[in-house]
Amino acid sequence: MTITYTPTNPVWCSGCGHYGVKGALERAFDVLGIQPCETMLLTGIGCSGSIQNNVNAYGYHSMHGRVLPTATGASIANPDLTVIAAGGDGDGYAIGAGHLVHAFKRNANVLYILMNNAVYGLTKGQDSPTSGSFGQAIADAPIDGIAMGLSIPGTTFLARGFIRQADQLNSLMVQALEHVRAKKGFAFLEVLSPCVTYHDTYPDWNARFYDLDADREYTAEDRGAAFVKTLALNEEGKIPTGMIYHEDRPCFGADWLENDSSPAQLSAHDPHNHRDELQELMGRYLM
Amino acid sequence: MTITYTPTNPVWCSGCGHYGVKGALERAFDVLGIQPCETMLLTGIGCSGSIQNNVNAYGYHSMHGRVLPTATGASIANPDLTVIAAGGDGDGYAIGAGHLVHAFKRNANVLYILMNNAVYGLTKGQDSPTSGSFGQAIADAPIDGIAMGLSIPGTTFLARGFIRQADQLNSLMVQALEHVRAKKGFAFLEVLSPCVTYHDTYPDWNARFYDLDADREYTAEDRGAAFVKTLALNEEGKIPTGMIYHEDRPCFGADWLENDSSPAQLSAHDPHNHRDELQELMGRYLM
Amino acid sequence: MNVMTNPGKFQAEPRLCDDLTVCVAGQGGDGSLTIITLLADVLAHHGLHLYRTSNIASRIKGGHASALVRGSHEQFGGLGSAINILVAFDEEAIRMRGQYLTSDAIVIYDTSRGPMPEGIVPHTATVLPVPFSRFSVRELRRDLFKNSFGFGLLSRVIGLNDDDADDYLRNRFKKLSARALDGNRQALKLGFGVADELGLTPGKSMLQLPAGEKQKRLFITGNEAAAFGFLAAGGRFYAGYPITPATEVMDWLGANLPQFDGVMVQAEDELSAINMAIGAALTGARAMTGSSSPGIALMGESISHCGSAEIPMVIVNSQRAGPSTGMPTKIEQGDLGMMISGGNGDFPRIVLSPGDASECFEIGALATNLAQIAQCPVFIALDRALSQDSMTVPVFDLDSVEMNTGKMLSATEVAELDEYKRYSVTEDGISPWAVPGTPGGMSLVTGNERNEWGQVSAEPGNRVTMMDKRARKLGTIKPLLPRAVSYGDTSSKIGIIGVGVAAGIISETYRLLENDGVRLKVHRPRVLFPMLDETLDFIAGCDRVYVVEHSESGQLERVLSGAGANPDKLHGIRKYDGTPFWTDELAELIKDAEGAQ
Amino acid sequence: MNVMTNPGKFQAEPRLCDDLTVCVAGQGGDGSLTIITLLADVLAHHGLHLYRTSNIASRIKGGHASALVRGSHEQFGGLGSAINILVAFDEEAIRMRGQYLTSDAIVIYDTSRGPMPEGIVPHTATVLPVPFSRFSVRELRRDLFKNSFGFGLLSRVIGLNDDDADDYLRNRFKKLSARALDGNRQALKLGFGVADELGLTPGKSMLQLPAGEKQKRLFITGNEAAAFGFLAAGGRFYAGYPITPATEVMDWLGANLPQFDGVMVQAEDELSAINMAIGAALTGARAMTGSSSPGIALMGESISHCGSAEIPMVIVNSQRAGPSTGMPTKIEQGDLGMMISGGNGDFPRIVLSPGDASECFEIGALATNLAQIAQCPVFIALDRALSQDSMTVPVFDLDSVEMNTGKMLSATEVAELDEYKRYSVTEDGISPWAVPGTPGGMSLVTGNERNEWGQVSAEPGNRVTMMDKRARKLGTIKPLLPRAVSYGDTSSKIGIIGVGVAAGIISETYRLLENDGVRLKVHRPRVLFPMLDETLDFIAGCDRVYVVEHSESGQLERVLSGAGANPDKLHGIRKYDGTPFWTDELAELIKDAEGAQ
Ligand SMILES: Cc1ncc(C[n+]2csc(CCOP(=O)(O)OP(=O)(O)O)c2C)c(N)n1
Ligand SMILES: Cc1ncc(C[n+]2csc(CCOP(=O)(O)OP(=O)(O)O)c2C)c(N)n1
Ligand code: SF4
Ligand code: SF4
Ligand SMILES: [Mg+2]
Ligand SMILES: [Mg+2]
Repeated sequence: MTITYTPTNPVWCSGCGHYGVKGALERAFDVLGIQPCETMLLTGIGCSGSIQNNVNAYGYHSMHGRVLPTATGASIANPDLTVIAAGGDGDGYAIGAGHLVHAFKRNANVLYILMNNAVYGLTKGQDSPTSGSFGQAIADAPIDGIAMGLSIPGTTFLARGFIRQADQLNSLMVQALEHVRAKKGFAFLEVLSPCVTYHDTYPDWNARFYDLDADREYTAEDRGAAFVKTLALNEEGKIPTGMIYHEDRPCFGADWLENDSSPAQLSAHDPHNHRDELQELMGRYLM
Repeated sequence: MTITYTPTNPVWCSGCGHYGVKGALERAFDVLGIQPCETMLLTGIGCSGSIQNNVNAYGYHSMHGRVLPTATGASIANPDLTVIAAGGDGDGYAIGAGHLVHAFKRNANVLYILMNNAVYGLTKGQDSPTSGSFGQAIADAPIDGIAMGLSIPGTTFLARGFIRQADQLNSLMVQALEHVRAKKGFAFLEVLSPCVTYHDTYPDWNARFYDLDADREYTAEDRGAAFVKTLALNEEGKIPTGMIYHEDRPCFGADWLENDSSPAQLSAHDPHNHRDELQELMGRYLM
Repeated sequence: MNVMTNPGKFQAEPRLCDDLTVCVAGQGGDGSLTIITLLADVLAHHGLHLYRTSNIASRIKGGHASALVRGSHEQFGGLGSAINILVAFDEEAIRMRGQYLTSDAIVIYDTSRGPMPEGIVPHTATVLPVPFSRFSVRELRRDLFKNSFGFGLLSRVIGLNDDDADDYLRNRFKKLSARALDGNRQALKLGFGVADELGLTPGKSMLQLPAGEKQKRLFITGNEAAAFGFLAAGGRFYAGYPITPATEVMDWLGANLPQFDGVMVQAEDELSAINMAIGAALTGARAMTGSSSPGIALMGESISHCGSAEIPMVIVNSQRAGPSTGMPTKIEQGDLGMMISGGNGDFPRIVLSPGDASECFEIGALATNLAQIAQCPVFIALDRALSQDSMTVPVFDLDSVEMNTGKMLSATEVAELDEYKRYSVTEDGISPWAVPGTPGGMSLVTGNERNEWGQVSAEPGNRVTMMDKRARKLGTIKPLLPRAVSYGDTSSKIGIIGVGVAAGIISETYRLLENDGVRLKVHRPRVLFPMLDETLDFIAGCDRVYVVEHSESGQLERVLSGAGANPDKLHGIRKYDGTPFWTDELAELIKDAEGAQ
Repeated sequence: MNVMTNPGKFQAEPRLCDDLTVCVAGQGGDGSLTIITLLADVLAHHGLHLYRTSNIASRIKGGHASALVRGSHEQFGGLGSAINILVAFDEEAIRMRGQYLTSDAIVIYDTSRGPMPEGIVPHTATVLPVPFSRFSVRELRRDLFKNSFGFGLLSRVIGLNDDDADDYLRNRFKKLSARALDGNRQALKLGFGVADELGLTPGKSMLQLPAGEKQKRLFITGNEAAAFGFLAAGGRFYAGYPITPATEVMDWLGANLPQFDGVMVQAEDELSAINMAIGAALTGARAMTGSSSPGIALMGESISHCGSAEIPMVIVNSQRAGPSTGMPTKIEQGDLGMMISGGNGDFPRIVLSPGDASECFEIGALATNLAQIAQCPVFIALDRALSQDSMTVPVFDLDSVEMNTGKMLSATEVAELDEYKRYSVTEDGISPWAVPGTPGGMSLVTGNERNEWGQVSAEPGNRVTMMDKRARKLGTIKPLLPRAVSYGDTSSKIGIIGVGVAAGIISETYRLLENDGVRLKVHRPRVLFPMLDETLDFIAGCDRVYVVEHSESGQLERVLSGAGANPDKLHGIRKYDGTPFWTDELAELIKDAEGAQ
């Protein structure tokens, strides 16, 4: 057997929420029997952005805020991969906000785990776009990525987990992975993952999360209702967790993925197979 | 009288929707008696991004996608100015999407006119984030900036005008300007402004706009209802116009704006007035 | 000035014309390009090489617009020094272009709005005044028909027979509706009629085209050729964002990649574009992105990342005039410094610089290979002219294009190894790599400093090892880099250096100078970074070297001296008004500089 | 190696110590900085100059972390060549730092987890083994108390009397809870107790501090000093985004601007940050942004825009080791090329390079003025050490700071003009400007090429006029730029050039070399662009010049030769392992190079 890189232990502070994300991801791999070598875990920069070092998969460490375009490109270029992007709330909601909007819109086949701790962990404690209290109507009110996702017609999977609700988180992680493995597109999973060192939100979030999965009246299939419910819960100071919205639609590029005359992996192309088409194309420029 | 720059005639194609935006803006200046020298009109890059050449105000031409941060900086640095940002749908919803999210969130005192023609005009006709039909649930569904605005708790003013509905547009423009002049924060006005040359949406939009202002049952004060109404209209193939959401809240920086011990304009500061404070500050480093 | 009203004038023998530059100028929307395209067909059929360019003001509609075509017996990569025929639809056309006419030029002027302005066109030129616009509107109810009208007249000027002219027209307009085609054909006849009145009856032309036969050549722009090279070398993923004058690369690949089962994605911005391409490249796909100057500036951090994380990436920069938004439709070579020194930190990169459409193709293909061989960013430095001007070039040699994926490992190769480390330290600086999906090839790829396994490390010893390893790549790939094009009088101690749009201009200017007794040698590097020894040797072997470039600050000159050339030998010949050098203008500048020696 | 168990050892006279470097090392979170801060207080009270640095692995928690302080009779801008006292909390501390000890070093080793590793510390060093951690936990129930414990022992080593030590401790910890303070004081006593056991009874120290008195000096980092300079010169708007090692500039201005009625905004990214600053600058506010290398790379397009549109902008770049994310907490000077050549197109810019905290202050203030005077981007090039290390410097001369807004026009001044054009062509290249709000000063500001009124124009003649106008600025402001610091043996033909963190290191190395008979002259430019003649003259006056820099590719060297210096004279002395040169290391490298001559 070829000796390759083996995952290392996390460098996170003890008590960091990010351990919970790692655990849930690994359990979901187990449950679904996903092979490490078919899995690509791409991350942004942040404490969150070191999870790829600790999980058995092909790992990639992007720049701050750019992980979604990269994951999109990878998933298009090799649809056989299970492509997972992960990053922090600074990474995804601040510097990466524009890409998130377009990832929602594009519905490319990527699972995106946003590890929200309402703080910039790695740079030691500055406010992030989710700092402040959720849903409070102050001038600089926090961003709710899921509400944002609801507002963009392209979205197909929006869920929120909390590290303290391990079972729910495990289940959401599995569902999200199933979504992308069924080529249904962009699965957005925000995980409340407190930073014990710079902004310990455990007590606050413990008191405020609201399990929508347990709410019998709630179905995660009505975009408008999901939005109104989110607002109502926020008003009460609550943070919804669980499956918030879900829709069945083919992912970005589904049209050409169905065309199986050619290898799905772009890297598997040999240009010499296309000699005649090239000749034909050149012919158009003959003068 | 000092001879200064006088506005030139637009370089737009005849029939371009952008003429309508210019007209509405000038009329609103008239109605409110706004002085050109107190007004700063900042734009992005695009056909839309030349409107500042044609309107009597201090004009600034930003880079593609960056007009909102610039306008934010200007409005903070000199709260006495009426700061107006304008740009296209490519400018605001594609390359500038991240800044738009944060402009919503921040609620800085800026009027932002997004001239939506569902195409990249200046670069000759590529798809923009609003290309495709509004509200149609396709894989790469168009972005609805107002729905996005609703999803971000910070927003205070969201409206949509249509160049063919001149009276409504005029009225929205006046309201938007009043919003910022009353220091209530970010006023977002999307204007449907067709590009006759590369994507003539006049016929389509003529048939599809829906005047919410005329809808007696609609109040623009309920975020959830606004969202649900937008979705419902989209489902019917309709595009809502009029005042869509409105909230009264102080703008970003209102706290320090109330402190009138000092000139509001940052440029008016003379550091020599602060000699003692500097000395005191330096004292903290004495060893 | 001879204003032609007297038909007797055309009794003289027509001049043979095997180097002809025609300009059609008016307002944007006047359709100047139509006549030029028709003319290009005609010239090509007479066996001439072509060069076509257009000049469009940065305005949406209106503003001065002109199109030019040159047909020449020899292949020149540029316009030359002057215009032989000007079709001017308005006064501004005369003001903008009149000064560039040859002394024996022919000017066809649209008098619909009054007589031609005085004192601009050389007094020895022949002027044919015709109220195109007025006639077109009056006779055919559409101003745009003035183009076919003009082509009719022009056909007679250059001695084309009427039926052939009609054939060219029908061929070009075959996709038009029958009605539109009909209108254009009527306009053509209108042109013949006016020619008759001017005495340019069939068989009585002013000029005569050579008898050469049409050659099998491509007529293509640099943007298209570079994209073609990428495709031919197995390029399968492109992500971009619209921007002048780079959009055609995106459009071309958007139109053509799907047939090759490749993918083009129009991203939300340039940051997304390059990072999508990074994602694709990580999977082993041959990926490219591109933009023009401001968009490339945005990509700086990501380019540095490719250098650090060792990710193959081809980046086409269709440079335009800066700084900032600058002049989007104008020529400049103002990003050399940025391409070579932009991005944070020290990292290996390659900057290639083609000089014509053939080289765009070859370098497009080479860059695609080099990126995977060296696992680093590879720039293709174009400029507005090279990007958008069309020229005839020999048919591309598709068979010469190889696909070299460098040290990419298959699953079998991975299995044969004792250990696999993504960033293994090798003598040549390049580490074998397995792409995601390869069993057993697990690895970490990161833009942080890392050890051989890809684990983040800031340990000083490791750091030096890794920096050295990456730096070694440049030495490794040097033998694969394209050599400079050198010619001229090797015994001369006076050299010229120039790249991109200047390549063709210099090759022609060089001969003008030679005719005037100024003997020089020319060196045209096709690699700007890493600078090859041949270029430094060339400079070392000269007493002085003229560095011809479109940059105010002399970026190429700074690149050369920064690479170790003796700055005292370098003499900048710079133009930065947004337009390319005319050959005679450049010749004069060099003669003046030589005179001052 | 002498492991001190025999109290008799300390009968010898204590050594006088007026240049003492102490290192405390352990795992991140061990609180190494605490002891160093206490020590800094002690050393300062004895009249010594201070330099403090810390070295933290790029890990969140844990990983090797060390803090160092040097107290010296003379002011050195760096650490020097070796460590005199090492407090090591674990094995790794010995492995990482042991090699840098002086031969007569004192090592205090925490034996809680076993004996000190053999063979690393010089055998002539004195080792004091103490089970800090074990004692602290046993006696005081908290591991962190080991710091005060260590300080107790250290106080005896350097001959501080016990009451004074207690005073320092109470002073530093005055904000702690009574209980925590108490714990620390007990730990201190524990330290005294151990010292007693080792024979370091009161009055029997190993070292002795000089009798000097505390001077009025500032102890400040470059980041803080640069921000202070900006504030003092009327800087009132800062927008930034967190990034190591630049965050302190943002934090400092966030904490302090409000009292001066200024505003700091934490933006959503660096693109927003610089553009917010542009918005503020357009209104006439004195605005700054800053970041570290990758963030500055992102700003490239916007920086070019400031150059084009003529917008005043101060940009602090706290450089870190690249490329890409690189090593965020490590030293490199790898962005010189990017600062000088990054961004698209040719535009005027200024790159200033301070060498210590005083200069950070002065250059911070100067840059703030220069930006408005020249209406262009002005970089302040820092590096990790200059940014984050604290040093003692003379009290800032606040009265020397002027506020010069250049050609900004008041409403009255505008009214007195016949015409006002934002981009009027002037001899000095700088156009008077009126900010929005000024009656009658209406204008257009744009990043496109434009005419004097600010109207977009691509007309060739206008283009040249405008490029020339902007380029002239650099000549205009040259007299305002800070001159180089030069010293050494002017008769020598051997020179050294270095900037930033290398400034202090060279000033000390220079003397080491002089003592060894190698006579040199030193030139430290404080402007990297536009390069001043003095620097080229300096090089011209040398036979060879050692270019000392923290860059693998030799960016400073390339900048010098690109500016016209003879490349053959330049000899690179480069370190790129993320750590600064030690003075003796640098001296050896130069001696070796001289030997090879
Ligand atoms: C372009 C750029 N800007 C800034 C940084 C510095 N930086 C590193 S991580 C980070 C934010 C970390 O916060 P978050 O994304 O919430 O992740 P967390 O550490 O909280 O998991 C920042 C600003 C960077 N690496 N690159
Ligand atoms: C960084 C950068 N990327 C791309 C461009 C090219 N560009 C100019 S305008 C434009 C988009 C125009 O579309 P839109 O914003 O919708 O404005 P419109 O012309 O339709 O009014 C683009 C892509 C640019 N100027 N800068
Ligand atoms: S700093 Fe916060 S986010 Fe980072 S590892 Fe520690 S607890 Fe987790
Ligand atoms: S191209 Fe379209 S958007 Fe631009 S001016 Fe013409 S009609 Fe308007
Ligand atoms: Mg976070
Ligand atoms: Mg548009």
